[in-house]
Amino acid sequence: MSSIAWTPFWLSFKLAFVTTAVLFVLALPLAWWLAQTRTRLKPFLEALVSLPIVLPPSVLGFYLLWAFAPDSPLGAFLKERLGLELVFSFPGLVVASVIYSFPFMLQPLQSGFESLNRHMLEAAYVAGKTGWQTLLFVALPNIKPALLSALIVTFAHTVGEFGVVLMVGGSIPGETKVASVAIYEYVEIMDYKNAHIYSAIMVGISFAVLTAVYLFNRHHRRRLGGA
Amino acid sequence: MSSIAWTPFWLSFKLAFVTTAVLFVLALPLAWWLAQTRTRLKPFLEALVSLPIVLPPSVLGFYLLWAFAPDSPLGAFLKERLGLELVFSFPGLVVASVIYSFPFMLQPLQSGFESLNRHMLEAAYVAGKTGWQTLLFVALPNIKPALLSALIVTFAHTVGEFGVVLMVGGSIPGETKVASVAIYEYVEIMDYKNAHIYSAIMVGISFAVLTAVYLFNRHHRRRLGGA
Amino acid sequence: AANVSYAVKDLIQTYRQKDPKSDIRVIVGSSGKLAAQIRHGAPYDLFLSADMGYPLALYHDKLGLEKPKTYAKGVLALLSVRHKKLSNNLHTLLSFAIKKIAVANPKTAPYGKAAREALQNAKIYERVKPKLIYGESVSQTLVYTLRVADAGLVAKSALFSPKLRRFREGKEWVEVDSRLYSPIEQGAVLLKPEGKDFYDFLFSPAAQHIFKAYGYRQP
Amino acid sequence: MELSVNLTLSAGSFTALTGPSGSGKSTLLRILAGLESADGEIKVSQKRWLANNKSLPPQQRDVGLLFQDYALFEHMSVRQNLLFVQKDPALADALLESTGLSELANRRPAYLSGGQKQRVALCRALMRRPKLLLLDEPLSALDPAMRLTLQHEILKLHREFGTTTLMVSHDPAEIYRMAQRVIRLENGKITADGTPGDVLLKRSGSQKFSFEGEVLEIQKRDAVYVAVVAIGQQIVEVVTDTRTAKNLQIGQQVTVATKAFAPVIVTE
Amino acid sequence: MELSVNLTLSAGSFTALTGPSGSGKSTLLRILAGLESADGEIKVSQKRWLANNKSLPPQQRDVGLLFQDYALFEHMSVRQNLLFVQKDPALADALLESTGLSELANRRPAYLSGGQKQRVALCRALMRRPKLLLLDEPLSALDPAMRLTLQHEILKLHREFGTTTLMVSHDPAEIYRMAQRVIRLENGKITADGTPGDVLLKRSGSQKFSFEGEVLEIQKRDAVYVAVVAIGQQIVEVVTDTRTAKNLQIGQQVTVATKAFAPVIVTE
Ligand SMILES: Nc1ncnc2c1ncn2[C@@H]1O[C@H](COP(=O)(O)OP(=O)(O)OP(=O)(O)O)[C@@H](O)[C@H]1O
Ligand SMILES: Nc1ncnc2c1ncn2[C@@H]1O[C@H](COP(=O)(O)OP(=O)(O)OP(=O)(O)O)[C@@H](O)[C@H]1O
Ligand SMILES: [Mg+2]
Ligand SMILES: [Mg+2]
Repeated sequence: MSSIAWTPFWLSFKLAFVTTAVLFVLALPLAWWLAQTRTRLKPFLEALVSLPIVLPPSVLGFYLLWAFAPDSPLGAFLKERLGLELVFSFPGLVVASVIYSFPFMLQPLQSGFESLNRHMLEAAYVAGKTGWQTLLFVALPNIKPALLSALIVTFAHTVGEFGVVLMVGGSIPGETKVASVAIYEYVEIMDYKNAHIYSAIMVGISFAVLTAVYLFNRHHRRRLGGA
Repeated sequence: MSSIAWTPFWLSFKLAFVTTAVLFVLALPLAWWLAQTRTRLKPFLEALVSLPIVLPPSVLGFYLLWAFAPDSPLGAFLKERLGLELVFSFPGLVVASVIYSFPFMLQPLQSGFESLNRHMLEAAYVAGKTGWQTLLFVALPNIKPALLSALIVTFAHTVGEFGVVLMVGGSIPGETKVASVAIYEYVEIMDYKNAHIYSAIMVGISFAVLTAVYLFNRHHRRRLGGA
Repeated sequence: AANVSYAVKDLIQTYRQKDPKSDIRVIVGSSGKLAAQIRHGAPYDLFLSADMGYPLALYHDKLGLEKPKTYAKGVLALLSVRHKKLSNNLHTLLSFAIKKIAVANPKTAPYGKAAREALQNAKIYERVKPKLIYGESVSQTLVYTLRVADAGLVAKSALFSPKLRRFREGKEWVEVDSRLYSPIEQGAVLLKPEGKDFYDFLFSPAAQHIFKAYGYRQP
Repeated sequence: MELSVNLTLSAGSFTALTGPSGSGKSTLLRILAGLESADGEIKVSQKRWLANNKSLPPQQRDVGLLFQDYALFEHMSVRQNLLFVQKDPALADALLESTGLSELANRRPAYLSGGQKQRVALCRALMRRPKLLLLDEPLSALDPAMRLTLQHEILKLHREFGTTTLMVSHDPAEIYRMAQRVIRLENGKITADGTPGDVLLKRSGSQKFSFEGEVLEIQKRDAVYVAVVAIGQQIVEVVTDTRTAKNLQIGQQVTVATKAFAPVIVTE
Repeated sequence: MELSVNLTLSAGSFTALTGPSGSGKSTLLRILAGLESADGEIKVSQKRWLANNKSLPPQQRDVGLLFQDYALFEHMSVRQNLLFVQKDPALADALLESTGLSELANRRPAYLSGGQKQRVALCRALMRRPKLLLLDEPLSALDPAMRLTLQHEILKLHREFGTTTLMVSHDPAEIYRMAQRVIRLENGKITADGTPGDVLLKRSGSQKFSFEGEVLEIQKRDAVYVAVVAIGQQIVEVVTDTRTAKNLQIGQQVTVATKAFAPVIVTE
């Protein structure tokens, strides 16, 4: 057995962390808006934002690859205007993961916002707070269970995902070869011993991270004397 | 182009439907219990139930195959005692999907239950209702946004998943070859035209199903004069 | 192609002795996925496929620098870890004791196509068809063969991987009669000039010796 | 704060619970309903509801509880809220009728006014014809007329169901009217326990007819001064002489009395 | 039901809003705060808050609103609830002090009693020193003593801040004590509008000192009968002759009056 390469794990958790952070920033305003809007288009929009997960990950990855490729209009635009190359690069993984995991972040936040006590939000408006202030300082802290669930599912799912990531990222060591891809490859070449070791490490770290988050949350809730 | 085979779609939606139903029944009591328990083990349990999604699907599938194989203790037990064979069969797909999608059903339900008004539940207890009655007739109808999100994410995710399904099911036409596997194969053999067609159908049907659910929900909410 | 990944390890070691400064990275994956990536600008120098189809398609799309060449010929093997009375005769597969037979997916994997052809030419395809279960790749087919199927038609090269070396020819596995299927020509196509050295090395006697040791036939 | 209460309620009695905000009234009710854990013992007609840390679950206690914050079932209509407690449409309709909610029977709680919600909560607490009825400020959000009507209604049902009732209220007249017994809770301890007469009635020496009141206003009318005094929820005018008027201040607590003759009751 | 109101409040005035449950009081307050859409016009010191379906958002209206159901920020401590509205620790502490909440400043709303929550909501509504203060039954969950204290407190701050106040209340004495003007809303329409004296005071003909009351109890003591009568929140005993006593029934509405002589005020 060769010694364990830690880079894939580092990459996995970096990817999961960045994806979760980016998704949070993107999904938050949309979830807030969807929870409050009265537009007739709402059911269609809601269905639309759930779609990224009905395609098999590698097929979605295939379409993303196609869209991001330097010879596609989008890819060309990104490359020329922003200097961004999204295929076979870490930023590309982030973008792909963000697209794929979007519903996992959006849905819990939206349903959390939808079940908030409306008078509490109104109290913030009456106190002169803008929509943004109300969102950040009143709505968000009051949907903590939903927020936690959104963050954790997104994080865990990004750690585990490999279909999209493998397609768009191409398993480049140190750049896009995340742990899930590494494990997949060990299974593919039937190096089961390493597959077991890497899987165990992956599950172990994830368990530790998740437990830490839940413990912190519990502790924090206690300290504040919350419900 | 050959004419379109509809069986994979039928299988996909059957699988998604059965998985969602089974998961709902399994996750509901656990979510309810987790939302209310005061055990110190809670953070560990919560982390534990999130784990099925941190392993790459095909790797999870690999381990499930291992566990379900007829010569493994579990597989032997299932076969001899219950006459169940879980590899290369539709029931096996269901079991695999259930394990993999568990957190997607559990998390929203749990966070929904956690943010319920406790006095409302107490009112049901005082009215003589058992925990089950309270769960079904008071708690559940009052977390409708979370419930909807749980059902939809689970359903959509099962439609799209193929890593676990491919490993455990083995792509047997009419039995375990679901649409996501079919699309994956078209991409593999570079039959992009069919891949596009099947993807479009998949996305189309899913969009229709999801929109219908959201529209029904909206309509239903209106009719009841709900919030 | 995933099936060459075992041999590739040895190939690189040998190549390194020749050129110690070289830094070769291997990316394993199904041919279809890799081909799609190459089409969209994957930074790969060299593509080793399990058949000629993918390399040729890439070459026709002006992605290859030269016409693809066959670096090795794959061999189909019949493996059974439970049912140990095998003969070169595929008719063993008709035995009642064999309930499930793992093969690679004929649509996506060259070894699957070869397996089907062999069964057809042995005139037993229609009879064993209900027993067939399809793996999506070499390794998945092997996993099926090892765990849940009673027999499997797999890539011989995989049986030389560390994990499977313990299985012996004639005992757990036999070669399938090569006349029953058309040759599995595994093609390589050069994508970038940087891969030229290693590409040439593939066809050197040293490399061919390694391929042979992994059960491949000379092109 | 520690809640420490030793209390026996006789079966079928109507007891009022009063006391300052935060003194533990709601908590006491919640303990009786089995919603809050406590040390000690609760015994109801020979049956132990609480003893040695063993607590009978709320489901088996046969209580009706009106929560101070109503806690209505949000997804059910008003009528469904009642029927969920007990499938007794006749009783539900009768209760809705007598609380003036018949027209709102199909509305959901989110679309009700505060007082309407409170009335629904009252009806719901009564649906089970409970052995023990616990009402936490059941009428506080209602106008005086509705309040009076419902006081009668509650008393009627209390008798009809033969229930033992414990009601939190801040209104002395309401307590006098309804309860046979008042308990005042302060800082978790009982500081007064007796008939409403004993606990609430102010007997000011020999004066037969006198009230505590507060001066709201002093007006000069022609030659005399008129003091407007608030006595409970009533406002009265009292003619007063200049010297007294000069000494009065707005907001001052005063006693209004008739000295020489007894007051009379005039029925309409 | 249609809410149709035409109303001018003068700057700095204190107006009470009363009327039966469900008559539209809370809705009117919510419209004024900009939380409910409405047709028509609202003009506040030359500024249009509502006109031609254009509505100034609540944020820009400078109002303080005490919600009937409190609507506290659940994740913040009592003190944070106040400071979130306005970073003014001095005012927050003063308000908490005068409402008796200082000790609870670091608790979260879920751990407060009903009356404590109501007081927090009151403090929060005052934090912005608003131009328009809207109080929806601000004292309904409080005991009489606390109620009285806070009535004074509210009045004091009303003057100090120079705010225009509109308060929903069901308590006539409270209204008289606090408001210069009362508006009675019934079924969405104004049915009475005037000074508390005009709207609430009962002047019964020539009788100088008379109350509406309800007979609670008739006791025989020695040779006389004593009627216990509830007058508002006060309970009094009236000695009565046998003939009158025989005709009285429990629950009967009666007028209690002194015929011959005027009542006098006795200050302690
Ligand atoms: N969930 C809780 N956890 C901890 N303390 C609480 C909780 N609820 C109430 N308290 C505190 O316990 C004390 C008693 O509260 P309780 O609700 O019984 O008062 P109350 O007499 O009903 O008052 P009110 O008339 O204001 O409703 C109060 O000081 C309150 O702050
Ligand atoms: N969100 C709502 N949607 C529709 N109707 C409502 C809504 N809220 C209240 N109503 C109805 O509007 C009418 C006026 O309600 P409002 O809350 O203004 O009454 P209120 O005068 O404040 O009564 P209360 O004294 O009981 O609080 C009531 O009949 C009520 O049922
Ligand atoms: Mg209380
Ligand atoms: Mg109201």
